[in-house]
Amino acid sequence: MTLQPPELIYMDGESRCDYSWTTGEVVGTFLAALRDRGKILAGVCESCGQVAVPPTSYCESCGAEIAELREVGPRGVVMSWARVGADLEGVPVAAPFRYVLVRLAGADTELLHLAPDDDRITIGATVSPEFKLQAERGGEITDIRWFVPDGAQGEGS
Amino acid sequence: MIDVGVVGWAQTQHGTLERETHQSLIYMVVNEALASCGMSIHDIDVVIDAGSDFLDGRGISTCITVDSMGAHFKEESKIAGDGLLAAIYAYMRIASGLFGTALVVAYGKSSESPPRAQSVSMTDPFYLRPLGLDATAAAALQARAYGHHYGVGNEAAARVAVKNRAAGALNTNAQLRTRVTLEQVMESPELVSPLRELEAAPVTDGACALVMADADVARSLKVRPAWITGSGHAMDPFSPGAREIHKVHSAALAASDAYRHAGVTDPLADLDLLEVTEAFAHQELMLYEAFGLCEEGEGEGLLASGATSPGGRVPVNLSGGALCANPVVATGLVRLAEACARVTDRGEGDRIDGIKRAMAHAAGGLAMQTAACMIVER
Amino acid sequence: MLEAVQPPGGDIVKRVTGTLDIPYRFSYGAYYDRFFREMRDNKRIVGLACPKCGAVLLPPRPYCGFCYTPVDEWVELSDEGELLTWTVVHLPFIGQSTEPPYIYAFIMLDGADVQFPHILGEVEPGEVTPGMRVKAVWAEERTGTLHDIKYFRPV
Amino acid sequence: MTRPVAVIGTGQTEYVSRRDDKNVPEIVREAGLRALDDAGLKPGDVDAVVIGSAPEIFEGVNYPEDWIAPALGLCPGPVMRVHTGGTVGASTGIAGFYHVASGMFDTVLAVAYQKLSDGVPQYGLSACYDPLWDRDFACGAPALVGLQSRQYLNRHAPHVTEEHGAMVAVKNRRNALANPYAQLRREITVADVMSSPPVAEPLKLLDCCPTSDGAAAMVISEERTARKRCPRPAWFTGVGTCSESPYVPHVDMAYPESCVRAAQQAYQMAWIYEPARELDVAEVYEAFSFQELIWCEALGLCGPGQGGKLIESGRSEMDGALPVNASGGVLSANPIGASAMIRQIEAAMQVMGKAGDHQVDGAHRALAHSWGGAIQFSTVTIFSDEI
Repeated sequence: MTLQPPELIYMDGESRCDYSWTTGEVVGTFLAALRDRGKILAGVCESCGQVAVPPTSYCESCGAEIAELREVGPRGVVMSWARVGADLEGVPVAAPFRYVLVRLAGADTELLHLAPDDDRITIGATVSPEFKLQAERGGEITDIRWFVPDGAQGEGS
Repeated sequence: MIDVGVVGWAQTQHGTLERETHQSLIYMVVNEALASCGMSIHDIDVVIDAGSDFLDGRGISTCITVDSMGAHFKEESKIAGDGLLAAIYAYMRIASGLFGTALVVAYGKSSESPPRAQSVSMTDPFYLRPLGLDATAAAALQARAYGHHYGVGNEAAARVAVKNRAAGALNTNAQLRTRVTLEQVMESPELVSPLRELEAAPVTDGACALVMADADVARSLKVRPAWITGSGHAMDPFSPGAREIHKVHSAALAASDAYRHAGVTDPLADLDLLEVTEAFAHQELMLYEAFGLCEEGEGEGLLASGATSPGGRVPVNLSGGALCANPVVATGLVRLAEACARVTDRGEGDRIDGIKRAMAHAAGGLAMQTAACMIVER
Repeated sequence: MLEAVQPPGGDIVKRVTGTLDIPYRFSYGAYYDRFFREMRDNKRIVGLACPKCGAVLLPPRPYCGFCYTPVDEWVELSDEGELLTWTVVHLPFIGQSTEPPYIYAFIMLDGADVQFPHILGEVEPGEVTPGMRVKAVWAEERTGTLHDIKYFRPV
Repeated sequence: MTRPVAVIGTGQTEYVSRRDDKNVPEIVREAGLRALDDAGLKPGDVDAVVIGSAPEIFEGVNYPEDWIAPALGLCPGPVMRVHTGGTVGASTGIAGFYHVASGMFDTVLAVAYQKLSDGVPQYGLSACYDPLWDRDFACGAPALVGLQSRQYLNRHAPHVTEEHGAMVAVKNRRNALANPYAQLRREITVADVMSSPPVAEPLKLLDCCPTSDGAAAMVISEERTARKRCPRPAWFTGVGTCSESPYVPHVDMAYPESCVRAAQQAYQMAWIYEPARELDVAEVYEAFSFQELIWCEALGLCGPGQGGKLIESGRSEMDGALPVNASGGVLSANPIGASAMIRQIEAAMQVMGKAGDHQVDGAHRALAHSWGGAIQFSTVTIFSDEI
């Protein structure tokens, strides 16, 4: 007896797992403020004073605790952007769109988020968050739909 | 510290290796590395390996690969990260005086799963994952911030790709072995702007293995060792927005530790070769600056001067770098193997005189959050 | 520490949920290819004989895990063997191909030196004894996986 | 011989089935800061961080160290992650030892963690099996250890019985009553164990460890810092690890050779000739009850096949000659990636005299053991109160 074709090249497999990640007080408060009040909170380091958004309960720069959560923005300045031309799985908006790093007013770090593919999104441009409608919010970073250039609010871009 | 030499090394042919399993790749490369220094697996005291569970599609990937590394009934430990970190750990093991020899193994088969899914899995669950951020987009944000901050145009990165692809064309292990022109790079399809297809590393399967030995063993062999004189590794904050993303602090810190150990004070003068992990072309320019080869923002000028080209003061990526083969997990260890081959004149390619001291670099994380460096000398 | 900013009324978000889903295509490689094609096409289990230590090895690898010698001498094994150890699995889990309870077993096939993992059928848990002889029951439809054997039954 | 290295501070979180007030980086930070505080240090005082966790699929974050390590306050700084499966916590401590023993770093923070409640633990464990080989039939850890336990019982019947496993569970759960960090702190009886529902026979529910959230940390330093910072450091005097392949002839799960060899190596380094007599306390990685007996045999704490007699004799009880798992062991808490470091920490705490209500009097020399993978990775660490 001999071996028949077809040869065995690949076995298909999958790694698929559901998660329920504990957020902790700081992340949980930040997400709740997005959901309930449409506000963006930053963490203030008790030691070096860095105002970080999005906040973690520890200062990523010096390792100290976060002393308070403080509202920042909502407006901010684009510090970098990248344009995505084709739809990507797991991204909540359709292509084309942009990723942006936004330095919100009063913050020392940048929030990474989404923006429309609008040529007004350039480094140094002022942008504002466009929140989802209250009923659509789930306490997630995507409760901010994206950041839009100043003057573009309500254009439905 | 005890003197430690890299005495043997090997890498596989890199590419899409659909008929190779993790085990067959590892077995092949370990045997070649042992043969390159005339040693047998029985001469090895400890095995330090690097692998990625997510890349392998299995938890605790070493469960079914320890035998392929010859680690049955041996001391063995695994680093979850680039193989260059495994090399640093192996260096520690020998430097402790408790081991005479070590085998370092790193492998990855990126072709078995979607690379984008792999990189999205590196994001945190709260802030980045819901936005679908991947490694390419993170690098694109970094490239734009870097270009803007220092007024560096897109062409500079493209010129890195041209240089490295030309070098890779001479590297028989490389995956991409064709030269590209500046026009081809600039006109290649946009991935995530400003990055273009020819500015990004390919999807690569491959493996690399190294043999290290203490001075007594190293001197007893019939081959010239590459002596390890310095190492360093470092991690930056995770949040891309909490770093100065136009700089690479992690690489600067890792290199400064390695320089201090090796007595390097003026890297441009003291180093003869750099092998760096540039998964995206612009990152090589950023690394010139982080490594102190030039001032901040001067990477473009350094490249244009030819200093980092073959024949320049400090050639960077004579192998073609990650842009010509990027076997994730093994990429940084491949840089070390390339550096060792050059400082000892034991490589296969054209001999280049005067390379006595070289540094290898590995990058990890989104937008080069982590770095590892090792300096080897003749 | 954070009272000042607790959102009025709303509770904090305690958890974020998500799914991580990565598809894979695992390379069989030349050795698993040969092994599983023998199962699929010929209902035959093959192992590899180490030229140095003489062990007959499973699963198929290009080397002997014990003495690190290259191996490429294929030998036919019996589809019958001896039960080494077993466990009755009652725990359900994701990706399970058989509904619990079932008997998971290590079997030493005649001619092999390394255990073969599979499940037992046509036997009740209480009837299983150490060293029991078992034989493969082959599946009608075979595709080149361990499921080409349905289960092992007592001889 | 290498330069002396010691544990000078330890920190643990409480182990619970679901830690719902902190995320993964935060529990790691909690343990790390406790260890630093125990050593009288601040985050910036250490030179490097070593971090350990088992399969990334447990928390669903790839390269989790990139996300987590910044919470330890040494950023930017040197961070390395070790991943060796069940042994990883101990491998992390051992990597910390080599960071210092090499002379490359003087003071290192080693941290290991797992937050199993974020994901699906048995899925993560089943994903360890070879997809081309045995993944479809395997069932997490219980099936594999079910095979091991059956093999052990068959080998030594009638001298080792299912009741002996139950006695281990009873002992360790009783010991856990005195450990404030343990997750399961309720006494059980042999009858409770024997009548608990089957999981992977012969394993019954109460023969099995729980799944836990938690983190553990140790500060490891060279001699000068140790003497300055710590009145009674726990010196690493023996370190041994050994890996083996499950796919070679003569694999013996009932007497795993990787464990025998790791122990021999550690004993040799620590100048221990008669472990059963020379050791004062042992922490072994018994994720399932029968394993404590199997490991005690392989570690030479009793003779082969003598596991049943050992647990019957009371020798391994708190008031016995060689208490085993005074902390309550893995049966009382199992944050997988941390569990092997918890064994090291508990052993170190015994020789430091800091084990509180479960302190073993006169503990000068302690052993910590762990296993991982498909019962194929073993580590043994010996701590002593003098070099």
